[in-house]
Amino acid sequence: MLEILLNHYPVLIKGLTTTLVVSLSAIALGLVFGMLLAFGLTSRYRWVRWPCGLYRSFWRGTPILLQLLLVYYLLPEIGIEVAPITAAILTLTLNTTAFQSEIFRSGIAHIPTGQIEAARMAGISAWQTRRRIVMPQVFRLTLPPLTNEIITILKNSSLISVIAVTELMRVSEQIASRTFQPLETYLAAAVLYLAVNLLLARISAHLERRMTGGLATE
Amino acid sequence: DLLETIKSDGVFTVGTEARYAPHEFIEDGEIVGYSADLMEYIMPELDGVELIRMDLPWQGILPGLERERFDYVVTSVTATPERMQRYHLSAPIADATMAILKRAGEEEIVSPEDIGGKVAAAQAGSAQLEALEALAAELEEAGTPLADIRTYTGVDEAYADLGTGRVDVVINSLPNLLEAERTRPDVFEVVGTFGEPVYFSWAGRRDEASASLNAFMDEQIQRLNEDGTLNELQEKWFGAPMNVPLELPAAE
Amino acid sequence: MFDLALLWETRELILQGLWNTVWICFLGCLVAVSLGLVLAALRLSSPRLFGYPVACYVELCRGTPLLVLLFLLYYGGPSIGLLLDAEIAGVTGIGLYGAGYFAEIYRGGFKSIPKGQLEAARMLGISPWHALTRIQIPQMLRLIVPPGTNQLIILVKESALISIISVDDLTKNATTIVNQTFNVIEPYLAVALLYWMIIELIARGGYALEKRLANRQPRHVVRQGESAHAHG
Amino acid sequence: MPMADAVTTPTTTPHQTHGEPIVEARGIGKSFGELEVLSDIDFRLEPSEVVCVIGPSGSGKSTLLRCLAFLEPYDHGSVYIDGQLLGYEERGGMRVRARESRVDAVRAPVGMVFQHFHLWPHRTALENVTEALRLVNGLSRRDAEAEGMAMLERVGLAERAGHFPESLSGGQKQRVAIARALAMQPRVMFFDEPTSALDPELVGEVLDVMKQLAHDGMTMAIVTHEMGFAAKVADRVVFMDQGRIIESGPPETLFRTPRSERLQQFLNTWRERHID
Amino acid sequence: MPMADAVTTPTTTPHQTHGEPIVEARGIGKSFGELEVLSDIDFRLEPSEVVCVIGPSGSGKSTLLRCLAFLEPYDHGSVYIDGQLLGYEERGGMRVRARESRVDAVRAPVGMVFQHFHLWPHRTALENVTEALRLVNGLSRRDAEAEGMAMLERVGLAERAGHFPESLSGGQKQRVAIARALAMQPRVMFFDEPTSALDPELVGEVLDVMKQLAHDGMTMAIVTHEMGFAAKVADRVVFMDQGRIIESGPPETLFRTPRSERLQQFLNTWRERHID
Ligand SMILES: Nc1ncnc2c1ncn2[C@@H]1O[C@H](COP(=O)(O)OP(=O)(O)OP(=O)(O)O)[C@@H](O)[C@H]1O
Ligand SMILES: Nc1ncnc2c1ncn2[C@@H]1O[C@H](COP(=O)(O)OP(=O)(O)OP(=O)(O)O)[C@@H](O)[C@H]1O
Ligand SMILES: [Mg+2]
Ligand SMILES: [Mg+2]
Repeated sequence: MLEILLNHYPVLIKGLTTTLVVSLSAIALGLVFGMLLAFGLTSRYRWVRWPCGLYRSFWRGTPILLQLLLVYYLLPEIGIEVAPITAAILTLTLNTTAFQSEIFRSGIAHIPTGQIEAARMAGISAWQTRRRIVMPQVFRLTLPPLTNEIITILKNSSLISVIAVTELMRVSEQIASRTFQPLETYLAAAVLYLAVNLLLARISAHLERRMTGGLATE
Repeated sequence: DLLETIKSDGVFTVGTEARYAPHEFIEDGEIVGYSADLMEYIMPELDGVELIRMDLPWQGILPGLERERFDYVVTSVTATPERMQRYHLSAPIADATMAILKRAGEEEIVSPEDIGGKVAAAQAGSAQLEALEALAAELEEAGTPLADIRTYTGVDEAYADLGTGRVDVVINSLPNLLEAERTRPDVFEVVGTFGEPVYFSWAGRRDEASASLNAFMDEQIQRLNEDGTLNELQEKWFGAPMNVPLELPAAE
Repeated sequence: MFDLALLWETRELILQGLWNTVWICFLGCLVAVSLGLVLAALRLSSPRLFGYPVACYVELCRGTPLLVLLFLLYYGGPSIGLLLDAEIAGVTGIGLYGAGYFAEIYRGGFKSIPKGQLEAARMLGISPWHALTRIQIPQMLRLIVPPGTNQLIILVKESALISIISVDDLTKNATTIVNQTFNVIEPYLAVALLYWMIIELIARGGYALEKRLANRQPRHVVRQGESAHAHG
Repeated sequence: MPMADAVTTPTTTPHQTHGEPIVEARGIGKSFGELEVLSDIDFRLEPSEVVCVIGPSGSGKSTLLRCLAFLEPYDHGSVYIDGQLLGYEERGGMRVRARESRVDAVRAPVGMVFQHFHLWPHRTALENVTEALRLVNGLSRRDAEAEGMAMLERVGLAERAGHFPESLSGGQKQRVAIARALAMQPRVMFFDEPTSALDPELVGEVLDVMKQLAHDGMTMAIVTHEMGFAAKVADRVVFMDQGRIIESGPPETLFRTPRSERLQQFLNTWRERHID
Repeated sequence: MPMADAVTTPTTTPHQTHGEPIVEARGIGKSFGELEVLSDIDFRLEPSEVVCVIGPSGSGKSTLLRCLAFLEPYDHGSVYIDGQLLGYEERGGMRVRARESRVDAVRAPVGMVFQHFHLWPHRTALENVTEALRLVNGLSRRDAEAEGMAMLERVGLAERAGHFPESLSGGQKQRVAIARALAMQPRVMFFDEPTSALDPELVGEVLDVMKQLAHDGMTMAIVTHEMGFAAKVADRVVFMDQGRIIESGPPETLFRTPRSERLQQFLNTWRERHID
């Protein structure tokens, strides 16, 4: 395994970079859209809730592989040309938005209504209440499952090779078929994934600890 | 007309699954191997056209070709009648005759007939699997049936399970098995070939626009076959020249 | 262009794959859900004794792709004398992997319950076990059912990777059909629909459970006094 | 205490009622499922009037205030704030629920202090006070913080400005909540038992602030158990029981000569406790 | 009210102290980070003794009770319940944190009513009361419910037995919390401002229950602002300020002739409010 790492580190690093660029972009965009979708899902109006539910069902329910093929091959049919890497980011964003919205929704249900009433009585608009009172608390309340999702996206990015984006997993496959040592190669890839995910988990744990100042439940 | 478009645009995009040493694989980030060298002999004929090779897994190759994300598939495809129906397979580029791989030092298996009672493996849905199933039927008639046939999504995993001992032999085309033996002689050993000769081809779309490109590629491969270039490259990559006909045997 | 006849011809392969996916996922998820709870409870009950090992386990599970875990379990296992059947390796892999995620989800749930409620329980002599099963879990269900459903769905989708270790699941059988016929759209689309069905079923189950919990314990659980302390 | 500048209606004379009510409820009713919590309540609050609402636990005092602020939609009747219907709109002869922004606009003059503070746990004491100043009044951070510190000082919590609610004791929390409401300088204020979680020393302080507010002409509706305070400050006391207004009148009349038996009983229990 | 059967130590005479304390704290201290909340507190509670703890907001009253129950681990000193060290164990000359089950066993005789009820929101009022009866005392559902209903009846909430906490008003919630604590028939009871969220009518009722408990010999430590109650029921009143016990003694002495200036001031503000 060490041998694989030493012999092939330039390509492995290059694949890792692609993995990071694609998944981190998708995660960042997903945070914003996921929160919006969560508010859509908890809207008072049926005509807002319903399409949001349909969106969630589709993007949560179908395999990423298929979603990638759809975005990459069907968008050009309606006249939108997308580069493979753009299609990859777009697909992962659309996908994680659905998952993140569910996480946020559970957090929103957990904020005591009294706090929202206090905001409304102070004249703070519904939208600002969401942004300033609800969202920050939801964010810290749902940090553990959110971290789960972020890490999942990072790992799911291993599927984007199907639309010709050469990321870490694809690089390892290439090495494996060259060296006829799949076990060792995948182990090397695992070490890299693990390193990145540990870093993310660290950041999340740090945030969590910092944010317990004023955490609702303690 | 696709060939014209390629010439006027100056780019020829091909899809490759670069996981099949020594045909096509990645070394230091570049796609190299037998097919890469072949393309080097072909490209001068398309004066000034740039070659773009995309590497993507098999699930992405076929939709990519059909949806015109690239013009041609430069990846070794075992020619079977079903595949010929759906795509235009090029003139043969290499011998794909089936062979058997065993663990190095395994004494009991010395010829294809000895695999009765053993567990055999091949890639799911592959031409090799079909050949294996045919062989299994013969063995059964001879009274020495196989213990089991295991299938894998990728052939690399089949090699890995040969290592763990869960399977006893792996069926694949000879060039690929020879490469496995050469890379890890302490683990793998080639037993021998069986069955009818089979060949590797490349593939293009079966539509009208692609006809000219398909014809051009067939022409080029036949030219290189006749002038001995193929044999030279086979010597370089497979260790020995092969006997490859100018055209695929017609499908019944 | 859509070739329905092809799907009909290959129905046996698809149905066999469906069955394998379903039962392996079911057992795998069962292991994940229960092992995750045990891990989270251990960590909670004695942070000093179990906190670090459990945290390490969680990070390992979350940090490595399932593909690699399955690979190590199935192809790497024999080198330490662990020769698992492919299906068993699949269940074990999904279970061990999912447990890491579920442990984290449960932890988020535990943290959401106002400490005062547990103190009230302790003062009445209610044991930690009973506080867990009777006070914490019923309340945290509401918070964890949505992310838990998410996680089950992710596990089902990621279970496609067991095809790598030669299990004849939906994905692998679809690949087989693709390789045989060179037809990509029909098999994958059919399989995608089947996955969607399984997942929609899980999601519906999740919503139904959520609704039942919401009836039992309405939206502003902590409307007045509770919130005064817990959140005010 | 520099109260005058915190009040926006300095024109009216205290303790003197006028024709046009700021808050008016006509025949409102409210049920939770089967349970009828308010039935057929009429309620007027005129400029500079101070009304105290008293009554036993569960009689619907909190629910009344919440309906007057449309935190809880009422089922029947109408609530008007400054003559404008709150929470509903007449459209083509039909009554429909108004948009949130419309509700906000109509109840803008109303401030509220809750029975259970409802501080925002992720904001410090100071931030709790400045949040609305910045978001709604558009003050700069500096100006909002200056204003906020002044409010915290008034409730004696300046030195705890940077603390999060969770590390404040009960009494401290309620004082922050009051500062938060006062910061928006509302024209009418609703208080739902604002002092019930405060310890005696500080109750006095807070009631002083409220007395000063009343004196400066602030219109107020106060649910309270502080009878002494009610007697001294209220223009009118309303006694509720089982979702109805049983009696209403100036505190002297109500406390000296209660007409209903229920109120007599209520006052007796209270006196027993406080005079012996 | 049938209180006698709810008390497990019927032997002792009320208002008379004995040699062996049930609860004893020696020199305990507690800090939250930088903030020293308790310093060097000595505290004794003898059988049948009723001690009321008074003091301004933030003086550490709640924290003291929480340390005495080991809900908050104290930093220095020792707390003994029935002579047994609470929360720590001596092992080889070293002091180590005791196991949870050991802590539970030592504090088994202690019951507690919290300032903020802490009802379990997913359980009905009745279930809140019966939960511990069933889980800890192993009563059958029927027996537990009979007992639970009796307790609810005592706090006047029998007809709300099936309601969830969120649909109870503040006062109702606190009464359920008290019923829940009483149900376990503890030998010592700690109350942290048990009545501060109750309305006057019901405060009286609850205080009556507590008086009866005291009369029957229940040992109690009560943080309260109900001075009248303290004067009548307490054997001893403890005045705290800034984490220290400033004065302690029989209520007559303490209230009539306070020695420290701080206590004089505290009592003055209180009188001002309640006598005018
Ligand atoms: N959200 C709700 N759902 C169901 N019932 C409710 C709800 N809120 C209040 N109630 C019930 O309505 C009645 C009136 O409650 P309300 O809180 O208005 O009383 P209150 O007079 O303010 O009492 P307190 O003095 O104890 O605060 C009570 O019986 C209460 O249980
Ligand atoms: N968990 C905590 N972390 C930090 N500081 C705390 C914590 N709990 C209490 N404090 C601080 O300790 C001090 C004493 O608090 P405590 O709750 O014991 O006071 P109290 O006498 O009960 O006040 P009140 O009468 O208002 O309830 C206060 O200054 C409070 O802010
Ligand atoms: Mg109320
Ligand atoms: Mg306190």
